[in-house]
Amino acid sequence: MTDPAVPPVLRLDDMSVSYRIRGRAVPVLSQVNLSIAKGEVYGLVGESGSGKSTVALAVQRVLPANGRMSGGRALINGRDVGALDRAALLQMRAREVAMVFQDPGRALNPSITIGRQVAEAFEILGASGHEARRRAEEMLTRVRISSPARVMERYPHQLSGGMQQRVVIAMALAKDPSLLILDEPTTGLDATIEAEILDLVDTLRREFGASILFISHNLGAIAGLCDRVGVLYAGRLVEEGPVRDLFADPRHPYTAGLLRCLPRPGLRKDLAPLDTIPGFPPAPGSIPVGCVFAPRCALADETCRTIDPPLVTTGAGRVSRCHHHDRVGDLPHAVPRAAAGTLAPAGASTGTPVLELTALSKTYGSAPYAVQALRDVSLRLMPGQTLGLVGESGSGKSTLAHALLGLIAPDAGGGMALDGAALAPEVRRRTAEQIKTLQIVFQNPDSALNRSHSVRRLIGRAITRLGGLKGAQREAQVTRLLESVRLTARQLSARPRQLSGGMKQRVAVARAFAGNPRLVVCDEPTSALDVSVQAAILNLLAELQAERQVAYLLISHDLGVVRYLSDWIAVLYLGRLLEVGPAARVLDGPHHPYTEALLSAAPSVSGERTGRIRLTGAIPSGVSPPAGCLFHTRCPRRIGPICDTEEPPFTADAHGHAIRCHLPRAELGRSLAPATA
Amino acid sequence: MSEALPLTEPAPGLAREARTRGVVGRLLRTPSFLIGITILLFWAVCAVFAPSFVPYDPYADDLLNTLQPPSAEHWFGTDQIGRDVFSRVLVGARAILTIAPLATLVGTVAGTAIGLITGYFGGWVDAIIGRLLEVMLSLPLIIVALLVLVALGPSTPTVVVVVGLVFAPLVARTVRAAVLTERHLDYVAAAAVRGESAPYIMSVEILPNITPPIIVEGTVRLGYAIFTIASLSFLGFGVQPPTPDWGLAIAENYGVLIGGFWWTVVFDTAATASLIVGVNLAAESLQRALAE
Amino acid sequence: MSGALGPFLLKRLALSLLTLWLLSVVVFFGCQVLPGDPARAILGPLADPRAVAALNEKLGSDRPPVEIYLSWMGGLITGDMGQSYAYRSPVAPFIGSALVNSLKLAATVFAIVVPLGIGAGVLAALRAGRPIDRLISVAGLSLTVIPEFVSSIALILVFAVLLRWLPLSASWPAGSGPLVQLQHLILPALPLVIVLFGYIARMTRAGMVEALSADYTRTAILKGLPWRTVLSRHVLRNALLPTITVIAAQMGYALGGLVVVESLFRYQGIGSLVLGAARAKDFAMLQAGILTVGAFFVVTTLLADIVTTLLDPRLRTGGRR
Amino acid sequence: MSKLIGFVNKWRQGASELENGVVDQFLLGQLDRRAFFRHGSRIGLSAAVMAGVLQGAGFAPIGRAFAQGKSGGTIRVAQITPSGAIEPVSVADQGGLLPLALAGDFLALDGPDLVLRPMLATSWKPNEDGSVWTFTLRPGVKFHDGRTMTADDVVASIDRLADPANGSNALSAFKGVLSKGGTTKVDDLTVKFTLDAPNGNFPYYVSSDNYNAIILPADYKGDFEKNFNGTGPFKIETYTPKVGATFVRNPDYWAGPALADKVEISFYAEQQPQVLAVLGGQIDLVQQIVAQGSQSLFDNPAVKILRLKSNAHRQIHMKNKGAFADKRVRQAVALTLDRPAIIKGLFKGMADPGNDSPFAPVFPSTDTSVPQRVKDIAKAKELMAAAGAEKGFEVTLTTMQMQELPTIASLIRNSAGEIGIKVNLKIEDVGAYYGDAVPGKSDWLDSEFGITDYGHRGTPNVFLAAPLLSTGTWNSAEFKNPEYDKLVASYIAALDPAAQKAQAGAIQRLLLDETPVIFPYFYDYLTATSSKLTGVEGTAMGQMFLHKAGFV
Repeated sequence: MTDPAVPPVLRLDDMSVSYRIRGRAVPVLSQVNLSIAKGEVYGLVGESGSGKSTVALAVQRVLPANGRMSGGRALINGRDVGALDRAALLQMRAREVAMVFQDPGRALNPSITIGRQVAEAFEILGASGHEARRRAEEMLTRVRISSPARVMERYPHQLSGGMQQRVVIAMALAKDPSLLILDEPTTGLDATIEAEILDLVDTLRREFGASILFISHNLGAIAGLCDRVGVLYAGRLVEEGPVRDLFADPRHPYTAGLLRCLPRPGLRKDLAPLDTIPGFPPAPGSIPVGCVFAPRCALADETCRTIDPPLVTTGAGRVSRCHHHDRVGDLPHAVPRAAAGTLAPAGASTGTPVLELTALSKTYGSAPYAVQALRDVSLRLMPGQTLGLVGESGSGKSTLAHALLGLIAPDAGGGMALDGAALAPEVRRRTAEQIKTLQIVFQNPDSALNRSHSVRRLIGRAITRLGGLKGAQREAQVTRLLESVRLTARQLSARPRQLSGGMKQRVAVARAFAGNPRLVVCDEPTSALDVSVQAAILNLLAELQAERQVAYLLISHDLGVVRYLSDWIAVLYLGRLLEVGPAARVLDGPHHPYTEALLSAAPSVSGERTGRIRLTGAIPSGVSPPAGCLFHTRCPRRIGPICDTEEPPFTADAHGHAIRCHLPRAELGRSLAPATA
Repeated sequence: MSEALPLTEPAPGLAREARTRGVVGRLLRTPSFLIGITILLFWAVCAVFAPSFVPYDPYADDLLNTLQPPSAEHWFGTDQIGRDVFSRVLVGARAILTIAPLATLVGTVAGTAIGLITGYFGGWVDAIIGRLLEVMLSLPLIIVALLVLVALGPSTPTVVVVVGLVFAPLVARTVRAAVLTERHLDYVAAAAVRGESAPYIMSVEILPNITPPIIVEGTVRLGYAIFTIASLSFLGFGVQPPTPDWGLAIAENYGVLIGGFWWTVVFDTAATASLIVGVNLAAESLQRALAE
Repeated sequence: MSGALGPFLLKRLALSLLTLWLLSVVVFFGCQVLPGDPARAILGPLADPRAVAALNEKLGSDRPPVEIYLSWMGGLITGDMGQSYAYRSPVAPFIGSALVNSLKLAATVFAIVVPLGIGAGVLAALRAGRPIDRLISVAGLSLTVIPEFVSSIALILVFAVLLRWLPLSASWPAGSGPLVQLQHLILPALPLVIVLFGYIARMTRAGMVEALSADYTRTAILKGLPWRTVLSRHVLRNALLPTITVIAAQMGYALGGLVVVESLFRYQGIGSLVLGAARAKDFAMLQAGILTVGAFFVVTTLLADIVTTLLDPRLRTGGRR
Repeated sequence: MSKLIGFVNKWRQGASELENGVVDQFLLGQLDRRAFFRHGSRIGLSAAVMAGVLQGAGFAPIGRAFAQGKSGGTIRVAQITPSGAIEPVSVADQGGLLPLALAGDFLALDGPDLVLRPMLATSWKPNEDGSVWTFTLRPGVKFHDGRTMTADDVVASIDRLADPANGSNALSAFKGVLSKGGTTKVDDLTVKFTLDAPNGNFPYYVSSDNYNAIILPADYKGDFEKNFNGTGPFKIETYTPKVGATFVRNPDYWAGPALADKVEISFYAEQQPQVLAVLGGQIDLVQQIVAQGSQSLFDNPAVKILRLKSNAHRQIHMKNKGAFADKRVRQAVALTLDRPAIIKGLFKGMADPGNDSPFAPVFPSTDTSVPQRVKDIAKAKELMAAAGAEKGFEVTLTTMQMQELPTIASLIRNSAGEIGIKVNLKIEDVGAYYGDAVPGKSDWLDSEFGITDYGHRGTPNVFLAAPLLSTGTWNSAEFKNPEYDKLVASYIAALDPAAQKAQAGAIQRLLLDETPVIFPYFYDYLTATSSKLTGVEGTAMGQMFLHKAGFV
């Protein structure tokens, strides 16, 4: 694949980078070696803090003021980046390397029109003003922007996130770069948009023939797009190889652990707990000797703790930085498989539902700018069961949760009932019992935990309020709760910022369970967490449910998470339920075209691009929702004018599986791989 | 950049004291803070103890030795009724360092309360109070203070309250902005879901998290309080004679300055400037240290 | 775009008027607290009570407050600011000339301080952490907090008394040309320049530092743009937005808050007019003066909002998406 | 006279004790002659005789010259901003007086020596008991608008002040003296005043002493600021309220055109910028300076100080009840003050010590044989002990933010402290101090210990009556002494100077004993001019007559 005569587009030679933090040089990258050949797509994967973005910055000499390349070299097309003079550096940036950042909204200048910003990239290359605009328009067309002339007149904030990212990509491709660096280009975008962008990148790489350095924490995205992959852990490249081989047969315990953590199809809470990686990633520079992964590694022995493992070739084009790379297949499971049997089956499916919503609606603002965030939503949830609520941003998931919790008042006419008793719209007017019964785990523990309060106080206050306990009883209960979320008394006096992300979320879970709730709303409980931590939290939620027969309303955009935890699944689109039913039936199909699209958008580590159907276009505005079927503007299976004019009926089959679509069930899509093993 | 962020956060497991020590330690390593706090401490010591160690009674007149230039006997010379300028400058710290911090306290407490209420409740509460605050802010502070003092007559408690209250809207604005940020964080929602009352959420949940901006605002306000009160004294609406006070002394003596009696004004001017600069150096360093 | 700007402006305008009205109410009834009455203030403490009563009646200042307020507001709506008790003539010319004077002074101040402050702020941000940055920051910080009377005295001594370069008084002889007027304005303007310099420089620096570290600036750099272009096209425009607001707010202060400087330089600006009116219990003058100061502040804030809106398309084109 | 108005720098240069003594001697000698002239002018010696006598003595009636100034030039005047409209009927503050004296004239001028000189009236005489006064007017006097002044104008001008409906500031001066309708025309050049009661000093009431009494046209509408239409030596050119005014020479002035082409008045909010302006050469004349704060002018050869003896003073009242009920306590407080030191320290010697009565040395009737009270702490302590107050007490001294008053308050705080009295100060805005000027609504009248400002007057009558009579309207000390009331009545009634002096002595001794009010000093009226300006004549009231002022 590589011609030795042609230098690699990017080569890192023992590159080390350190940041100076409070007078101390903290190494963030240590002796990273990699090379990307012409036309190759190289994935760099790692969890937060692994140093993967620093690679991108160092390569282009745009490290923050306190960062510097402390060793090694970075070569682009054979030239040492560090040795370039000012003019050559400008030339390199203008012609050879392009970069797409994580947050396109911030990468674009808010006060300059899109056209101007894209044209600028051409002007640098010597195009005249008119010519630059013409080529900018052309380039926007190439990144599949349908009316480029109009978009060019607009300002960044007037575009959706997906559009913004297309514009950034267009600017990057303007120079026809030999190296394109994509740093988490789809993080923060909805799954369907993410799939679109990844497809676009895949297409463009063929059209432009650029080499790509693709940086991501998303194993699925890497698997779908890259030729080769490097795994970064604590500033070190721990494993590298062709993407399929590496994911299929990891040769480093970290890679292996990471892959096992993913809630894949076929795993369910009632079958087996997810695997996890114990411990936390080390602080940069905190492990001076031995293997950086040793403290978390089940295979680690004395050698690992004392001798830094070298990069060992483990196969064709594969290297691993592990003393025991040949034993990775024997890596024990962090959570014993035996524990699977202890998981109780799903809760009761008859009796009084713990939650019943009837015709719940919520309208923000007033005409003509009214946005209907929820339309006539009716749902029920049985005790001890999980209802997964799926939808893209703007679908009304959070509005539903907030209405349920009494944080916003729904429109008159709808009803909420908890254990059969009506639930007042405002928290103040709910009974103490109802407040106790209904609690929440928020998405982001940094936001959900008061950073001024200690763990003792955070949980203790909840116990006092919800459990009514004081003094020693309270203390005892705090300790019990901490144990049940696998934390220890050592953390009692800690403030949230002294805890890792996973620990914080455990504290949040403990707080929600302080009053023995019967229903916990889990609002994207793991989306702020790294994969290895996510697994542990999902396990914890599953265990607590089994133990306490608590019901969950699980809100998530991640179908993997929903699949793992849910007994029922509801799909929301523009505030409207499009589908609701038992989890397996919704996932396996027949399902709504939208559900189908969501499922095919989710990338999988097996590397198959399950792209059977793709959505195009942005989610319509809630101010002026489409007539007829809300989904018709993006529906790949639209059958005719009926979709534009008439809202489909919402009828359930015998299993309670309802689909809001004009298509007959037989013609609706089905999953290729059944969700249940 | 997402990579750089965690690095500025202390690694998990670091004790809280370490961080507190971090702020104090950083401050103690900041030259501008050290200079500022030294000046401030110097004047604070003067304010408390100067009456017991100054060479002359700062009030004692000596009509036969007026406007004497600095000498071994009178280090800073004497003023128009023969009082010792050195003693009056040192003791002069007392008035300003009593009134200004009190006024700042009044303003900060009132402003914090208003900011918490408007920021937390929002809606019409915010609209009405916000409008009233804007009315106050649409006039220069010194004008508002002067009008009230013309109406009520100058006295120390009045000056404290008036300066405090004209500062309150500014503090309220800062606090409100901070509260608005906090209000959208989920811990507030979590407290509401727990059925906590609004006063509890404001004072126990939100307040501790907005103390850094309040502290910074308070120190900045202290600088402006000194500025404002010195100006009021200069205009005759602040500290009243015969109390030794810098602004008052400058007002009383600037007319004789041209006659060459520079010592009647220069030391008071320098004292005023040094105190304000000291407070601001300390405030700015604190702001940086807290932001780090 | 203008479609979005119109209602926004109208709403702002309505709010501003509401603010002004509230201000008039507060000021008017606040005035009632002032000790003494107008005739007593005019005739002095030793005047015969009969004379005081007669004059009060003549002035109409013995009517009930609400009645006076209503007739004053009625006049104001028809463009009549009322009669000064002390000067027994319409208030408007006094306000007019004081406002013009204040505007001249403020214009001089801002003509000096805006380029100076922004320049220094930009320089400091570009050299962040270097000695020149520290110098500008510390100088700005220290100068900002020096009360005007302190710096005024120093400036008077040096420039008007010792060197005699500049005239001592801010008031120029009647009929002076603009150059002579400017000459008289420089000295009183300087203390304000000193106060405002640090403020504007620090604000500019903060805006610059933020814009310099923004992702879009990195995008521009990585496009391969020359540094100069990155600065002028991408950084400055976004960096100066907060500075504009600060400058507008300070203009209100420069107009009405200069009691000290006006009294030192015997400048007939609006600040000394207000203070004088308060002391003389000249209610109509006081109310008109305060309302003028308030109105000016409201107008500058409004202008700043408009400018910011024009420069920041996020505001101009309404909400997201 | 020439010693009364002098170069202060000259005076200071040669200020040996001996020379000062000579000055004083000369002044004492002058007093007797002045008393004669004063009496003469009051009872209506013809102006010609008066002028002749004066000229014979080396004085010009209006304006005198050290060196005669040249004709032409602009005199730039600085003064405190008038607090309101410059309107002769209602004007009450010094700020309005200078422009009025330029544009208008009085029937008579009360000069620095308190001797009346003719102005628009050429002579005046009383009936036998002094209850009707007849004034003869100067013929051919023209208003600025060209009309000739007649008796109608004079009658209207004076009657306007006496009519309560006009809210005139002169109303209190005319109270019990002249009522509405009391002024009548005899013929075009003769006016008759029929008084409420006999008054030997009446001409002072229509002289420059009563600064509201400038003669205006009969059809005056209260709009003086429009055209400043008077008979004075200068005509208005421009007037901008709160900023200043310019006047040009009146070519038709009855005493001949003034020397200066123009007078340019600038208004200042306070003294210090005026001091700076005169030092900076931007101003030729400052209407008034106070010694404290003007030190920088005294040694400056470019500036000369005109010094007028005056009876302007401060009264420190002690309410005759509570802590100060015992007169020994009041005497003790008065004994703590070191008056010569105050005069030296605060006034650079430019003041006379007060002897705790309103009889200033400048009044001819003052009995100078009454011994001067001097500082005596030992005696003061004895008195305190005798009054049973040896332990002292605490009291609040109230005064206002005005010139040296706060400083005096500080000094009293210190000196009273020497005999164990703890004095707290309360210093207010002027308006707040006077309040509504009626008991119960005025800190001035209600405070038990206070300092009040009293301006210069032609006669001591007001000082004797309002603050000290049992029925006095400004009696802050609440001093009620029937014997005193009787003495004052006979003093005012006395037409004979010898009798006046005898009564004065009795009053002085009584007040010295009772000490309801401390009169610490009578300070000189100081005007600063450029050393190039000459011929400026002022009154201790603040009027400046610039008819003969010019540059050398």
